[in-house]
Amino acid sequence: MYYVELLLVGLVWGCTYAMMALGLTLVYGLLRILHVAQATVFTLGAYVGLLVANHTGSLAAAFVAAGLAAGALGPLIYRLVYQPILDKPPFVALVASIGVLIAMEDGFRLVFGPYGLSFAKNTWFTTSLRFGGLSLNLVQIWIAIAAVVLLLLFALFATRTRAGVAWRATVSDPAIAESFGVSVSGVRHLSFFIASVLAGVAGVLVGLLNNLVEPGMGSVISYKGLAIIVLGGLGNVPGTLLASVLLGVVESFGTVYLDKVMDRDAIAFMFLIVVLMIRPQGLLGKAH
Amino acid sequence: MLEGRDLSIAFGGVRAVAGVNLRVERGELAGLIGPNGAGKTTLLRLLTGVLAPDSGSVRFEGRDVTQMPIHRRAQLGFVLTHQIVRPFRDMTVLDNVMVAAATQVTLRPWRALVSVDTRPARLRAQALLARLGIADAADKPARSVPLGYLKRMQVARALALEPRLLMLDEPLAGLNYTEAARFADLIAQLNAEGITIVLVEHNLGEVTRIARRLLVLHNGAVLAEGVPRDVMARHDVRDAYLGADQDAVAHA
Amino acid sequence: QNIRIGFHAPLTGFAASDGKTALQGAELAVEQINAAGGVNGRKLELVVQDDQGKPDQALPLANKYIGEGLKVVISGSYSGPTRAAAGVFQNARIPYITAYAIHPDITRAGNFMFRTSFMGEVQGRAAVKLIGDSLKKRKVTLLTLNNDFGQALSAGFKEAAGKFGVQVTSEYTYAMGDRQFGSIVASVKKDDPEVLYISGYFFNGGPLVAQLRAGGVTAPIVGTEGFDTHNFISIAKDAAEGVIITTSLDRDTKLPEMRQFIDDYEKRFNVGAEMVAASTHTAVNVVAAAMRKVGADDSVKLREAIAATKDMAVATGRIGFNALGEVYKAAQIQIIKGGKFRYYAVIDDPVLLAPPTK
Amino acid sequence: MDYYLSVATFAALNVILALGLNLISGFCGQVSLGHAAFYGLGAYGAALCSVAGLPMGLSVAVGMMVAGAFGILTGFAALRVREDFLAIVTMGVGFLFLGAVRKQAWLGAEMGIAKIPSPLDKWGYAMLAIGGAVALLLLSLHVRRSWMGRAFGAVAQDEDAARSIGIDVSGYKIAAFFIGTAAAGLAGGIYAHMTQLIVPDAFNFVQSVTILAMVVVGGIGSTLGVVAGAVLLTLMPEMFRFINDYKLLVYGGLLLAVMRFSPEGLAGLVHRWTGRRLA
Amino acid sequence: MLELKGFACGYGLVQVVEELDLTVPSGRITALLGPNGAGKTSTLMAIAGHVEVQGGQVLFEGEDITRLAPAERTRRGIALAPEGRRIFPDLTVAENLLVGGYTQTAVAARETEARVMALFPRLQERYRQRAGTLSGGEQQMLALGRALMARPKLLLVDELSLGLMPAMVELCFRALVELKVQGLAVLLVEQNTHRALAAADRVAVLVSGRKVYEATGEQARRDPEMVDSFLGLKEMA
Ligand SMILES: Nc1ncnc2c1ncn2[C@@H]1O[C@H](COP(=O)(O)OP(=O)(O)OP(=O)(O)O)[C@@H](O)[C@H]1O
Ligand SMILES: Nc1ncnc2c1ncn2[C@@H]1O[C@H](COP(=O)(O)OP(=O)(O)OP(=O)(O)O)[C@@H](O)[C@H]1O
Ligand SMILES: [Mg+2]
Ligand SMILES: [Mg+2]
Repeated sequence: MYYVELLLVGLVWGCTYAMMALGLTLVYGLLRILHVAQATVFTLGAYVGLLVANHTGSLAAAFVAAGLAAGALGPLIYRLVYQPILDKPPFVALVASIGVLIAMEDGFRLVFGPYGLSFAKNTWFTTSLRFGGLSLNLVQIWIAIAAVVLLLLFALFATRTRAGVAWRATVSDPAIAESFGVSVSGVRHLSFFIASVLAGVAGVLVGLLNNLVEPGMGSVISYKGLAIIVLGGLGNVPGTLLASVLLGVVESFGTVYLDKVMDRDAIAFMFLIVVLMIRPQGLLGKAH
Repeated sequence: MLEGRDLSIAFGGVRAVAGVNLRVERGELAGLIGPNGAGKTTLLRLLTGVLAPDSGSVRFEGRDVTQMPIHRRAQLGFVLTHQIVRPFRDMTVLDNVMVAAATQVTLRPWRALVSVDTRPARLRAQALLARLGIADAADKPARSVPLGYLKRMQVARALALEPRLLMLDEPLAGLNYTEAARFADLIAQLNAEGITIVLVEHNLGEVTRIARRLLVLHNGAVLAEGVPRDVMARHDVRDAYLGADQDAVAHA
Repeated sequence: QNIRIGFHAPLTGFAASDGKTALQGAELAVEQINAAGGVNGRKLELVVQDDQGKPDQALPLANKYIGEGLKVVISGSYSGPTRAAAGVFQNARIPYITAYAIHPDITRAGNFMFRTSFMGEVQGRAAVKLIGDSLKKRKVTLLTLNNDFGQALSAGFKEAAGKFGVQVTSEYTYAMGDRQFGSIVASVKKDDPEVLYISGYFFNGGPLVAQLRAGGVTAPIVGTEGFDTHNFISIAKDAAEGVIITTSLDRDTKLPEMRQFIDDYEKRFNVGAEMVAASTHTAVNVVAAAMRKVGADDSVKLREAIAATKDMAVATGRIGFNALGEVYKAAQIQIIKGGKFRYYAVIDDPVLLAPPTK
Repeated sequence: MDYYLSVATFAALNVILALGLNLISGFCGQVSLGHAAFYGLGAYGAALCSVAGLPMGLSVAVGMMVAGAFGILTGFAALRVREDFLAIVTMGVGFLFLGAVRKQAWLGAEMGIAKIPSPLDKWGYAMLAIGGAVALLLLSLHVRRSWMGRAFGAVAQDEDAARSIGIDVSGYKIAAFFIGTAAAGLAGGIYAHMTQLIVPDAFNFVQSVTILAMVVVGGIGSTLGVVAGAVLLTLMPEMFRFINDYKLLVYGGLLLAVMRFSPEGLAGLVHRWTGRRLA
Repeated sequence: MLELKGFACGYGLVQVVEELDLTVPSGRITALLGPNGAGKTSTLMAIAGHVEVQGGQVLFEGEDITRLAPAERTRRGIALAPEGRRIFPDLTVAENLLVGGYTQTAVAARETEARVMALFPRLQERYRQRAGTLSGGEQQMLALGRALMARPKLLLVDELSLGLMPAMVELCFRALVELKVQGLAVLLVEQNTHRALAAADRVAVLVSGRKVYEATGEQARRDPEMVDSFLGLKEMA
């Protein structure tokens, strides 16, 4: 039973990773940018969700507002930060992205204070469902559902729709795709929008799960997100999903069994390194 | 000089090279031809070590080099040019060739660290550029030089390694026919100077003109082998390679 | 001319929340002292620097204070920066008072070092007595925050456990940045202890307590001064009810100095008083009292006066320093009831709570 | 005076760190997001030896070797993975180092190692650090001129092509990692003795990023640019002390602005204004 | 159909083609020849909107399209089979064609696809295969097919025969001729001078970014040596 519970904990946590990592994969696939600043989008979503929830008392409103705010911030970052430096070597965008992260985290602290805020009422968190000896609260269940549904929708979008095929064409050769009438700028904005909405929604969910929204809440999950997209095989969507869930489970068991040896982040990254040494192209990546 | 025994490799389901045996004798100029997708590039990559074969072995001058890393083979004088030109884009054309001309110095990182003298390498590189007729582009960054120049620069880079066996993958592609003829002459001349050469080409006119021996690859296996005239006369070769339009091609 | 007192705290970075609270406590003390006429007719002035909670930031900053000719410095920061700065101030023979950093090495850097809060180990011992004597529980699981604060508390706890018949049946650790404790909750459920002892701060302790309760763990929870902030309650909400902590601040106190601090702080900043603020408030008052005796211009005399502090009534109770510069005071035990910290007990055991003297 | 000395010492240490990283990332093209781990390895290696009674010189040398040895291991990783994969693997090396040290009692865990013997005074450390920085500066300038630098350039631009012209790509990558990380180890050894106290958190991801930022702001690949970047980014937070509350905001904003408006860093600016390329 | 007037293009400070006047009529194959680095690819890419036009005008069906976005040019009827093919390797053949017909309605796209399949039956056989695993010749067919999917009035083809075996070269040239007969304007860049001359209705020669020769296909075919001399090869050889 204990193991089942650890497994379950890992799966749920993996789903949170997945929502963050999918967005990072989208952005990476399209622009080859390690979008660390996604963390600020996540945090903004959490703050907006919390403020709206505490103000209106409605979680639905909170999610919508968070999605919109995050969905506005992501494309904005693309426009102001990445677009002008797309033709530069990749670390330029990476450092710029880290700059955004540092500045915005401090911005959040200045605006919302250093203490972090919590939800006035968090019924989802306090409502637990019990199955046998296992218990999950509503937030965890929603996280799992949201992750699975959103990822399925995305998979359908990418393979079954015209826009999805256009998106993948843009990933592989933007100039030529553009030449055939695909609006590359549109695809990029859309990708940032989707990625950011996912991050924003994930932000609110994690905020609910911790009942705490703080300025730096996005950074670690965003670093792990980068590890996940690499682990999955950069730009590979099913790989990202698999890697997220695996990492969640590895962390869940690792924090118990490797407690004396290394901490949670180290466990995650050790797993990453070991896998990459065996499969340098990532779990589902293609060798080149 | 070079011998591939029973070389095979598959990508997923595709058996790109299937049980190829081949020998290249010292001093010869062998042409390797075959339809698109026959496995020529892959075979070259197996021979030079860019890819590791699923099975089979490669011997160079009697030594088994199947497991030897590429740079070691290059240092032995066993050199490949890429089908797609790969210059060091941010270096000048001269620097591109100089790096190759200095392999004796750069062999060991620690030795490279204490060597600053660039004169010998520069002189050799300049001579090679002149020989290939691209000395005028010596100081231009490789990124801004047209393809024809890059192709020649690539050969200059290969020559700088003082190769004894040179493998050229479609060196004539993208050159117009007079240029191609000149280039083919150069290749023949290098061969006459003692460099063993394996040439992959679709430009049949030029290959049959300069090569002493032809190997035809088809579906990953050797279909025919011999003197160009005999090989090109075979029906199976013409069917595989020239398709239905034999006449049209005969004129090309 | 004003008397300048150095004060550094993590105003940005991961520890900014405690840094801000610490600064407010010190500012309140300075305002109160100045309103009452200052010290020997001169006003106090804080020279504030941000150390970001990082040791390497503390070094240049300490040297800067020395360069500016300050005669006394207060640390409103964690152990890392405080330890790094301690050696520098000792060498420069400048009294250095740490308000709430718990690492033992700080006072051991020399005779110019003082601490106005409990060392980690001492507080850990107080928790053992609370569990063994008051709660009468035996089997305890430790949930230790993996930083110097958590490790020091757990070390003190384990060291004293035997004396009170308390048995540590299991221990799990977590990192500063962790907010998700699913595997710890599962493990605690499996171990089924009689009581939990949790070190940590409100930002990880709050989610941890909430998740434990949501996961169905009902054992009593004992926490530390790291939980001593209203933020802890607003995060953990109902799950916070019944949590008992060891701290330096008693909300139901009869001691006028402590009472007044609690009321004034709330009035001034519109939030409930906290232990961190009480500690910096205390440090400023200790310095001011010493200056009243020997003036503010001679750091060696100042050190002597501070070292001589005895049974002084301040925001954190009645305090005095031992030969090492460690504080002696009673441990306040608070319980959360109806969303507020309330009096639960006081542990005033000079032997158990005696700080080391070397 | 003391204040300026300690700032100068930190600036020199940062120059050593940044030039080491520049060797790996700028010269040899292997992006590393975990440089602080090697700084930490040097510091811990030196601290352990020093506490065990070895003289400082020897301790620092051991620290360098420890860092260099792990650098070689990371170099082997760089043979398996490239580019963005490598960036994330090195980031992982940083987290792994930190997460492992945090839990090792014999390394002081979270408490770190204290009471490290400190045989020099402030001037001594300043001179030592500046001496190290100058040495590394000269080494960098030399490497650039030497055939090693040219081979690095070839590896950085296209490793497959480099291999096919006989360059031992693996050897050069490992050499770059070794020199760069040993330099970080040197900085770590000096740091440990100077502060007499090291804790794991001083070598975290943010520190790695800060070092990378120095390299990039200075102009990746340009030795003089990187020196300027390291000095600038050390002094800046000090100069911004007066705006305490907005320091990180300004710092992040500056990184962003440099990348946005002069992606080639300071060296790029110099090039644009004077038409001359910095060494 | 297409008209270049005083056209110049280049990359930032470097101008690689200048003062080029050229007309590409429909129902004809116009061959643009020249030695390596003459600026042929640059010209084609500039017409398609990927390289900066630095002077003069590009007129298409009488309208100035000099500043239009690439996608808009495609919508107006210009399609490109670029140098190096640049098919989308991770997409299947079907998906590559889908992107080719992105500006068309679904019905029109299906119709065009049928015609492309009739032209290149090989693509039908490889319909669900990842394009990156096609052989060189198949990729070239796909590149042409993808361009045709846009139902262009003007087709820009760069280096049709590069890397193709002779049988394949023949097949691709046949296809071009068939298309022109259907009324398409074709602008062809080709290194294989003989092959290009054989198929071209008009010939222009570019050397170092300047037009040095222009003639009808007839004239040029009558005197290939002449063309060679303009290509700057005669005296070198
Ligand atoms: N990495 C790979 N993954 C999958 N298939 C591959 C890979 N490399 C080559 N192939 C396949 O192997 C076959 C042989 O390819 P190769 O490049 O050797 O042909 P070639 O004879 O050089 O053709 P061309 O004349 O067109 O250059 C082709 O069908 C190709 O699609
Ligand atoms: N991206 C670029 N940046 C700068 N210069 C370029 C760029 N691309 C091409 N050039 C330069 O423009 C000139 C014309 O190149 P272009 O590719 O148009 O020639 P081409 O006639 O197609 O030659 P080839 O027959 O080799 O394909 C060349 O001198 C080339 O160096
Ligand atoms: Mg090939
Ligand atoms: Mg071209």
